[in-house]
Amino acid sequence: MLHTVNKSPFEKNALESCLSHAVEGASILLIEDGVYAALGGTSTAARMAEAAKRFKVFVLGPDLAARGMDAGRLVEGVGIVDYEGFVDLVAEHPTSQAWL
Amino acid sequence: MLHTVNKSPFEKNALESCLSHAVEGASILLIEDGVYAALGGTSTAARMAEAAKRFKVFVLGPDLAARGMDAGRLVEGVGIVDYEGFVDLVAEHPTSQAWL
Amino acid sequence: MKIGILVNEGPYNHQASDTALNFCKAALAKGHTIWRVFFYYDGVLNAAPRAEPPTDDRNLFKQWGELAEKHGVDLVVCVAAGLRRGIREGDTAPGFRISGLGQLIEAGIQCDRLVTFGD
Amino acid sequence: MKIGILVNEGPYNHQASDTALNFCKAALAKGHTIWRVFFYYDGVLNAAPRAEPPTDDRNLFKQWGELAEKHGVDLVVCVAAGLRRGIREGDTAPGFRISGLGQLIEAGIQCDRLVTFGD
Amino acid sequence: MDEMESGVVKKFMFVNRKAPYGTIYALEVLEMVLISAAFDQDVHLAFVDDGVFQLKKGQDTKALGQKNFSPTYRALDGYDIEKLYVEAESMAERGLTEADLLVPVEVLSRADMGALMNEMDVVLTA
Amino acid sequence: MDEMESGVVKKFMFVNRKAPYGTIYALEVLEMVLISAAFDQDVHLAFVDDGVFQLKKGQDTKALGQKNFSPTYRALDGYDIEKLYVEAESMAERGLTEADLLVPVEVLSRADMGALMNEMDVVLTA
Repeated sequence: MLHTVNKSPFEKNALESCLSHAVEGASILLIEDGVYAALGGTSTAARMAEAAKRFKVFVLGPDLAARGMDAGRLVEGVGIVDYEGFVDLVAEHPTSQAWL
Repeated sequence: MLHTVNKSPFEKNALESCLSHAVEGASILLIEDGVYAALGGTSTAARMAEAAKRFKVFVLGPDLAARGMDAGRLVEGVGIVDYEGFVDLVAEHPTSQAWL
Repeated sequence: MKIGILVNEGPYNHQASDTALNFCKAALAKGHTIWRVFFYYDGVLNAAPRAEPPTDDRNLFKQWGELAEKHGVDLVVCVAAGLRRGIREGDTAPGFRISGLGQLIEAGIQCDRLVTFGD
Repeated sequence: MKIGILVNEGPYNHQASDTALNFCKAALAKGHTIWRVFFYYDGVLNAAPRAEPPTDDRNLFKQWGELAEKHGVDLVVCVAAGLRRGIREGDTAPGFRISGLGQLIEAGIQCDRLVTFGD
Repeated sequence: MDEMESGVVKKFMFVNRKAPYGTIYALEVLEMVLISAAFDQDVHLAFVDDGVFQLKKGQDTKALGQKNFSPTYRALDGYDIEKLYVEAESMAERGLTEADLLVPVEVLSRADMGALMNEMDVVLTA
Repeated sequence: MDEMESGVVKKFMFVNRKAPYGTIYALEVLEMVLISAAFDQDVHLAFVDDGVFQLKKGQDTKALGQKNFSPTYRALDGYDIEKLYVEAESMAERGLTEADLLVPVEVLSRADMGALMNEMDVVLTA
């Protein structure tokens, strides 16, 4: 399963709900305002660092760049993909689920 | 100041942000999905019970009824108003601030 | 009391438009003046001229129009936000007019209260 | 691979429409088929026919139309959700057509993947 | 509505995570669900997070001026849509019990709900 | 835009609580703020919660296809809009420091931000 999360973890419960439902080994792609969850040094970073051990976590690079965040700030274990990588993730997983 | 909050406390940070910015003695009106914060027996009820001691807290009755909740379920100290009561609250306070 | 209203969201998808309407009706019933309702962000979609909601549901477009017709409420749609979303001068639901954001700031200055409904 | 897309929000107010467009372009560039894009909830507003976004910003309506024109992508607007919001048969931006919700379920059945973009 | 005659039967899940009335998602998801009944698919409805509030008994929208669409949940079994799953933890956090719900459902733990989601072919959320 | 000549000067505050690009609020609030400059009011901008992300340096929207509107914040003082307040706790929770911001601001504690909000005549939020 590929889960997409597009909400800031500081504003909404979408990421938390995703993390508590996703099955071990699932892939999670953070897009739009969801990319803030990938940043280190925040009040949610420890939660994401722990999640990155149980899930394959990715962040959409163009959304990260738009928000002025660079790769050096990411929590360890989070990978960066572009829109083509997003398409590949969709193709690799039989089902996608959006946490809105 | 009259603060209005229209978001579920389980979904968004609007109520929490309101409570941490409002000045002692301020009025807070819970409307739309914000009314869920007024319910007792929930994971957020203790936070609201404590808030009801520092602020004047109201809930919009029509929104409560629409969602199938009755007055008996409310946290102690929360008052119910209808749309006319909402208007009175706006008239009584020089400024309104919406937490969206 | 002179009350100004800001509506930030379109009809149906969010409750903001319903709540604003119910608030306006109650305020008018209590003898207050709704000096202006300003529609911004997706709020401009309340002025969509060709909507046809299911007959067993409320018609929010018509309810706004009635507020303008019966109570002379000034319904102002932001021109820039409207153009972005397909709501244009001369092509709105009855009762609405198009103007600039200055009309919102003016409402903030002129009204005793300004109340925001959004998402 | 045959990919279906569901767009839940209107243009500009939320990023859903932008992200869906960028995803579709990337999928087409990689040789996948975008079998259908279904517009539901406020997503129907992507088909607004009279919008005129600022000239220094992107035109999402036009970008959807180009996807239909250049790549034959089937852009389907839900009739019921559209009527609620003023988007009607015969009066949409170029490239869109109006049909029923069954077209979304059909996309779910026929496509190898269904990807949702919303708020 | 055309019935599909392809013979393909997929596991569809409609995931409800939002409260009713504050936004239209609950209502328009229901319209989706009703249409899906014509396609002979294996349809599942999940109620998690604030979605559990959709099933609260006693909704009365008269003072709001909105339509009360909650009776539709009771009509779903007439469309052979019978797989309704509600999450136990979501109910507990919101002070609800099964006695608060207007329709019979299967209550699942969060872990079981996650496992069920993972079995689906098509997941639709709003 | 007509300038108001009523002589009334009110304390206006535009409260930014949302991140940029995911929604349009940050951009359209800025359009409001620019117009307000013509009315000779006492204009305040507050950045709290995810609103602090609006001021992050180095925004680059090329790959998104959206317009990067962040330079407008730097242009505000040309409109005599100089009262920009950013909340310390909101920045800290999000791992930001003043060095991350693209424009000079006054940093306030959450308590001071609440007190400032309480002094306003008109508060506009999105």
